[in-house]
Amino acid sequence: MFLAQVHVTYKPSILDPQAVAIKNAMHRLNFTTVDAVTQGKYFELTLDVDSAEQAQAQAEAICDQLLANPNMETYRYDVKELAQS
Amino acid sequence: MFLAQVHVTYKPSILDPQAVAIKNAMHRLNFTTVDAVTQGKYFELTLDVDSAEQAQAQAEAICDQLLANPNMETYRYDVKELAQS
Amino acid sequence: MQQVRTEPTPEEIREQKPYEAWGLSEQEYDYISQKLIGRLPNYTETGLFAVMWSEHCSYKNSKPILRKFWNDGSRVIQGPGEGAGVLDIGDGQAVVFKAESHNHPSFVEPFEGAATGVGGIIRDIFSMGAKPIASLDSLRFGELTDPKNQYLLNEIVAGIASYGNCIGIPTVGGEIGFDSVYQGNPLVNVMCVGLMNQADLKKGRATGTGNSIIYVGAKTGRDGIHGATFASNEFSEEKEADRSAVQVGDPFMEKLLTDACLEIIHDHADILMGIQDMGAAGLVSSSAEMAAKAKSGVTMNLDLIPQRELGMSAYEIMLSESQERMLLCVKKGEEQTVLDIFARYDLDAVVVGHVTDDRQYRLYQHGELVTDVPVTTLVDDVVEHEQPSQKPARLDDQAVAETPVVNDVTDTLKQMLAQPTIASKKAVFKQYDAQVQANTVVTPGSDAAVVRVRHTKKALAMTTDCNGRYIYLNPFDGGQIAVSEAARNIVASGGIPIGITDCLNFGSPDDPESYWELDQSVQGIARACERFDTPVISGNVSMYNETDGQAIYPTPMIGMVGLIEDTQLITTQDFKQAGDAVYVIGETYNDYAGSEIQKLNGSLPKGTLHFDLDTEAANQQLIQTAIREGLLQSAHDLSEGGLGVALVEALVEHELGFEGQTQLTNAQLFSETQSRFVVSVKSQDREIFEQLAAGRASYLGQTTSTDHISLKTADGQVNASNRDLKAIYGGALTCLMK
Amino acid sequence: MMKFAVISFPGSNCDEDLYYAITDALHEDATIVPHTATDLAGFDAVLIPGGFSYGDYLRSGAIAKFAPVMPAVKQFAASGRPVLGICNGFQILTEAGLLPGTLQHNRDMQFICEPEPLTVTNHKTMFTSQFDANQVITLPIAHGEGNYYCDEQTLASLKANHQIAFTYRHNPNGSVNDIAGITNQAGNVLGMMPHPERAVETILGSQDGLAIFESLRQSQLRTV
Ligand SMILES: Nc1ncnc2c1ncn2[C@@H]1O[C@H](COP(=O)(O)OP(=O)(O)O)[C@@H](O)[C@H]1O
Ligand SMILES: [Mg+2]
Repeated sequence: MFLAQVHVTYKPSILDPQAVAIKNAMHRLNFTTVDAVTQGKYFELTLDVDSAEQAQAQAEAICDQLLANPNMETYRYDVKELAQS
Repeated sequence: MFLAQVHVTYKPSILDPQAVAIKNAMHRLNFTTVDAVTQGKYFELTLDVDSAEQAQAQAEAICDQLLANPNMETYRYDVKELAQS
Repeated sequence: MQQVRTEPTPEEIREQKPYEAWGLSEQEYDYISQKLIGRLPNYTETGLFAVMWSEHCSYKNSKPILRKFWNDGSRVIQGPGEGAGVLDIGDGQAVVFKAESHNHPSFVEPFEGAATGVGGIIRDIFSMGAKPIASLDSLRFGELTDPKNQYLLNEIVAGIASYGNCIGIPTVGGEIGFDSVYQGNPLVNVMCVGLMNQADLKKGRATGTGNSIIYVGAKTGRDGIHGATFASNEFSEEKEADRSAVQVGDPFMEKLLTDACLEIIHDHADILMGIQDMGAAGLVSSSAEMAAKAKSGVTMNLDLIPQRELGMSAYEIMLSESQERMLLCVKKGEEQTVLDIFARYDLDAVVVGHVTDDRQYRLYQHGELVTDVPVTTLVDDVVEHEQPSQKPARLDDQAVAETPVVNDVTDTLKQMLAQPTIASKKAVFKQYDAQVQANTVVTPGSDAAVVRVRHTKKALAMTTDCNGRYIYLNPFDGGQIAVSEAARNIVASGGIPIGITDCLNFGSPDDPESYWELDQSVQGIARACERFDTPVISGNVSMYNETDGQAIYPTPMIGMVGLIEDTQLITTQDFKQAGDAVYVIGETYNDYAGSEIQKLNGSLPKGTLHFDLDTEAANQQLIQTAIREGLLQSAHDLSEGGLGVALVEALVEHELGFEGQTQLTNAQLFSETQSRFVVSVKSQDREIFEQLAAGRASYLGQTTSTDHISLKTADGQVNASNRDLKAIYGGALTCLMK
Repeated sequence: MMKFAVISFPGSNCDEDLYYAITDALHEDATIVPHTATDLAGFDAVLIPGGFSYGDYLRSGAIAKFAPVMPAVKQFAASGRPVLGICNGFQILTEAGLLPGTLQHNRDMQFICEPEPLTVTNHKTMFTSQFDANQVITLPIAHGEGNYYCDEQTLASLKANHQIAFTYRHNPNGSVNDIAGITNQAGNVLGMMPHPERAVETILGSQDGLAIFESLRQSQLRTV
């Protein structure tokens, strides 16, 4: 079993209304030290494969096809083996 | 400047219909090796504070008050100093 | 089979009394063990009794009072007792509706609490065989000056929107009020309306020995365990930490469930013996009630129940309030037909048990019999409590409310329009998809919402109403007024009121004064319902609306449906064009008790209410006749804020002005005398209208094509620009929500 | 009779509304086609309805683009026949790559349901021929993610090719260039956030939407 930890975030060029709203809310709550906010999605996928290479390949394909929208998002992922239970 | 990287995820006992739907979609796409999916939110906060301790304290307070819903979510964060630019 | 966790033995339960924390009294426990089952119940059984005997499931405190409701009437196909009530609307069709409260969950977790409230009431509607066609939401909050209340309002509205919009049922109306008594105990009442062919009517029955019990929908998790008893207990700040009741709604799953269940109901009525949603107290209440109503027994194997978490005990599985689940009773041998349909919708459905003929309720888990009690002991044998009842001292001598001093009437009008209870609720309802299904003729913003019945001439009008300030002053008259105001909204929209549902939001029944208020308002509601021929066909009781011993105003929300026989009769509240004559129907007196102007002046509700059901009926009759004769360009009932506010509400929709004069004083523009309307009539129809009105209408003035609103009173003059008033009325709530 | 396919995904909720707009108001033939269909032969136009396909979980339209029916929709579009995506249908078409750009959360992060005045920016498409140049019409909107985004290059080409069909008069959601609806380069695929199917009868407040379906019918008459 492998665990893929995936982060999907907006490309820097994209204005993300949700991040803007969150930053405004922080300032309203007097967290004025917050200079910038980006937000994205985080996924953990448990993959039933035999090798780290296979896990990498699966994660890459899943991100490409489903988890990220290439028009506006980028992704990164880390793969690690899970201890047998 | 410090960077706080925040992950907010559902508590294990909470039903996450989105994650269920995403997992089903993966299976339909023939990514049948996917055994489990969890999803959450990921934030990067740039904090204009002087020390790692302050950054920690800010991140903690922001998570508590705004980013996570204590009824259903837990959070974790890492703080690191940003290189001067 | 070994039990993973060691549960207390029956003897330990008797000694340690854990059931008391679940809301079951020692007396009830003793009665159950000694009189009903003749032995000590085990842990699972004790849990089932606690939840089934809670007020939320059994109505043990409120039943003696609820019997005073009137639910006859020629249209009633199904009265209270099933998922929802059903009324005949002709052509073999029926309207189905019910309201439900989700007050406590929405306070703990506002977004999900409100969302799952919407989801729950929808299941009640489609489980009867009806397609849900509209929902309405009635909300109460503490004052918006407190950021906590802004947060609750924003989250609750977003939760309602997210569920209703996603599932594709238009949210067409509702109401929102603000008062400090709801601080710490907001009210979230949701009403759903469905439409069906009478032939499709289904009930929650587990009939026919050997027939199968099928579970479908979301997997069962530990969420919401003791939600029902939780709703039956008072709230205290310390207990805020107790959050086991949080459930997450999945409107996507519910949409699939709705469509799949309706398909089975339409196409396979012959093999579907009964269907019921899993609401409060989930699996136990749905299965036990289905068996009780059919006078049969039921046996289920809990190992077959789809479970989301590992190691759930029988107690947890049975009491879970996971959302989006239904229970069906299907003819033996025909299960596959039903399972195949659910599979096509990607829904998990499982045969989990069967109907028996011995009226026992039996549950097996890991090969052991974990529950074995007569069905009746869970459902029918609950001991009712007629609570002591006492008139509150505050009502002993009520003086007439003082007449407010209004020097600058224009200024006072502007202040009134900016009150959040009065201001336009557009900031809220524009977040709701009000038009999906493409049948909404009158969207939120007029008196009642109107949804046409496609392929017929008919339409349905619907509204929710209640003024807790009035009920607080006089629950009997206040109850009559709540029904009358709802009826006024229906009538002003061109409809005939045909029935109501209700959510009775009250304080603790253990408090004799609260109990008296409940009793009185139910009697007031019943009296008015009988007069308007609007039977009470469904409803919901929410007691224990108290925070740290402080009760809300008694707030029996009335949800009313009206039938519009021809869409041509549909009428809205806004004045249509310049040059129309404007009349007020009904007399205006000095009625300031419980009024908004009294509140504006910083006073708690004070004084005596005046209400006359005959006048109400006569004025409504006049509106109905005038609409049928085609005489009214618009009709709007007068409610909070009186004539001054109603006049502005009729003007702001279009760019119109007004020029008029009245004998009333400045203060009387804000009097809340009941049974009144403001209507507009084309100038050529004035004479015939005045004849028809026979003294019930007084001429107020006429609409103009300017932006200027001018109304001379006995002691002053309203002088304002429509644009300004519109900005105040339209913008106030948006400002307060930020 | 002209035959319209209305594609129904799990979670679509305007499929019936579209069906009735075609059958009751336009008086043409419509069929609700399930997401599992793989063949759209025999249809003259494909309509992709609003709603929340697959709950709109992950991103709106992100899961629907993989539905079994989508290859047939792509083929249908490639053959030059008309495909109209409304609201969630628009989101699905962008996710599926049949239209450029993306629909983001509304600027104010709230769902908005209200009648919205629009300008018909291009009245020479097969969807808009019954309108006048720059005609102002009113259609209801009802969406939480209708904020159209594309990069500058894409915007420039949308403009150059006259692919912008409708623009908002008072931009409600933050869309780039006030865009409410666009076509593909070939002009046979239209995606729009406003709901024409909710504006096909006077009793529902407006008939402006009917002209879009009427335009489709006219274009069909011309091609036979
Ligand atoms: N929570 C809400 N949801 C939807 N519509 C609402 C809500 N609150 C108010 N409205 C709408 O705003 C209009 C005015 O409401 P209200 O002042 O309560 O009317 P009335 O006094 O005539 O009963 C109505 O059309 C009502 O349906
Ligand atoms: Mg009204």
